[in-house]
Amino acid sequence: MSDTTSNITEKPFWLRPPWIVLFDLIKLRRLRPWDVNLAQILTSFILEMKRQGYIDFTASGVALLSSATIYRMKSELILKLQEPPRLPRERTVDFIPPPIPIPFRYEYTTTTLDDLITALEGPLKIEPNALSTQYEVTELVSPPPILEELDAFLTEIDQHIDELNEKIQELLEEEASIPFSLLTIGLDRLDLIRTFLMLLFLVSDRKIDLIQDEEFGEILIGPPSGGSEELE
Amino acid sequence: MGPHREVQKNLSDPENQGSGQTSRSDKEMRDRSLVEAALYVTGRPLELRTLGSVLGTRSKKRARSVVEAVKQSYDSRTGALEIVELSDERFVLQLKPKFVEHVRRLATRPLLTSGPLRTLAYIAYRQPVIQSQVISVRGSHAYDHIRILETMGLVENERFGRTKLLRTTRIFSDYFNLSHDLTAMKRQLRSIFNIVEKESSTPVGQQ
Amino acid sequence: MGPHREVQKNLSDPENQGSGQTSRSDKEMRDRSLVEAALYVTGRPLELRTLGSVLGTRSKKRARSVVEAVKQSYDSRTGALEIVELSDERFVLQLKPKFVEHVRRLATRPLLTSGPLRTLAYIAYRQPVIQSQVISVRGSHAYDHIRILETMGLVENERFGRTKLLRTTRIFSDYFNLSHDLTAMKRQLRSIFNIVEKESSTPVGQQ
Repeated sequence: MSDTTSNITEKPFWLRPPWIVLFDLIKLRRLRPWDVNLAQILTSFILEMKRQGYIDFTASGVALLSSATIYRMKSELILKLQEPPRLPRERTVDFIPPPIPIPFRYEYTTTTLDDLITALEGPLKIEPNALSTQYEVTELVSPPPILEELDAFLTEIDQHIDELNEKIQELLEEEASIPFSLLTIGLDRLDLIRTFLMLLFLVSDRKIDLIQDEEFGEILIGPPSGGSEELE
Repeated sequence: MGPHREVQKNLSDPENQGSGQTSRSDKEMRDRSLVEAALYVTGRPLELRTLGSVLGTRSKKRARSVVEAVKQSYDSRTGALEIVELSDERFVLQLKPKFVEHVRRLATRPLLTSGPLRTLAYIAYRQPVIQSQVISVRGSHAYDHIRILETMGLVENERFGRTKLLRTTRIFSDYFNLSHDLTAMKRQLRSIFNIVEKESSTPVGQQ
Repeated sequence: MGPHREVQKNLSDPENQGSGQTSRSDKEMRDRSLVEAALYVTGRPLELRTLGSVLGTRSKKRARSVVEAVKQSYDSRTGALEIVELSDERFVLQLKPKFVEHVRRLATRPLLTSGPLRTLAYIAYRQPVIQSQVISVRGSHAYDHIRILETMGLVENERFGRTKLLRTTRIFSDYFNLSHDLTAMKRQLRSIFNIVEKESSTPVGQQ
């Protein structure tokens, strides 16, 4: 707000901070999406427009596009499994016992030269293949980075989803429903988000159902409800 | 690994040298050597029964008398090694802890520095404990510590959702002659920590 | 709580117990214990220079006189352990060969689990080998393996541009009784490997 008065009056209000972030399309791609609090910016954008007494649909459209882009950037980062910035770390304070002095005990180890030779067999068998693939890979034109990232994520996520599903089905044998919080004890923020994303996959595969009675209330995980519609 | 071949002398049997000894005491010396050999080779606490099996006896009393003789001979030497009797009649041969620091860098098997030792102490004290809790108390270095502790077989993990539940192993219990029962062990640990804390007023180096 | 008490007790300096001894012989006893500790902890042949470094001396002569005193005390005990001098002035503490058979069955711990052992075997066979080659043959777990192998002193690295060149150490050679000379060692490995390869037609399980 320290711009000169003449400038302020000429420019529409949204070309000033904090709204400018949605309108500088060149910078948009370069910003850290975690730094943008979309809800707050959009709410104040609407309020400001109302206050000034007119609606500019072009500006609203651009704001919509930019918000969508930022959301997309956030989900891409999560897909790439990039850690969102941590909240200032609260280092848990707990009693840390003094280190225990461990005596050393020599142990006669049983590995012989024969074992070493036997162990050689596997690597040597794989070697020709492993080395030639490596060279093939480096000679190939690499796919666009986003595809690689998605591929890596998707191959891995299938496995994680299966594991999660197995665990849930096991728990559902004993309980009618499981609170989401039970699945996430001790998880950090990123793992929590990942777990939630995986639950959404499971819902869309109709492996489970999610129930949330009140806004911000506990999410319950239950078996898929027979003929019910897909969750919204 | 086989024994290294000696380049010079001394391959002759030492037991044949003391010609004045009776055959009974020859047997006794041999028994002691067998027990010493068993303790050396295993590097873990052995029960009297196991020691007896090496001696070819089922008598725990006889096994005890032999291992106690070996222990005494170690005590009287004031060398770097000691034989310690643990509860439930188990015996172990080990380096006296005060020498560990001096030779740590030579050991082929990784020895724990005080950072991992603290993490270990914390896990032991709070177990079963979620890995993320250990990390938030001990800092992100603790990931490395946990990996080392697992490699050494002192700590084991169990998947718990996407994180890990950590606990100490029987190997850990054996090192300190702690109970294999979790509740009893934690009680024992508490009193050990009190002793250690009182005795070492100066803090040991940080991780 | 037996062992821990024991540990506490032993933290007091045993050298102060023999009140009749002069301080010179206290130092001598301590030196002997340090050498004994070094030999015990490594379980492999140590050079006089290494023993000297534990004693804080560069004098090979002094190191020799201490280790020979320890050797003598072992010889006079007629126990299961012995200190043997190997060629090129190296000393090793080991189980006397005649006892190995009696207690071999009690030893159960391998030097390494199968994953790291395969990585070690591969490095030994192809050394000096670029780390990235080891990774592409053994998979990304091999980063951990290499770290363990380096910590154990079985493998060492040298920077080679942006990657690392890996090779086995003398500790490795000593453990498997292989030549210290790289070319000779690889010849040894190759010939043993070829023999085994011919004899066993069935493949061994995967990692």
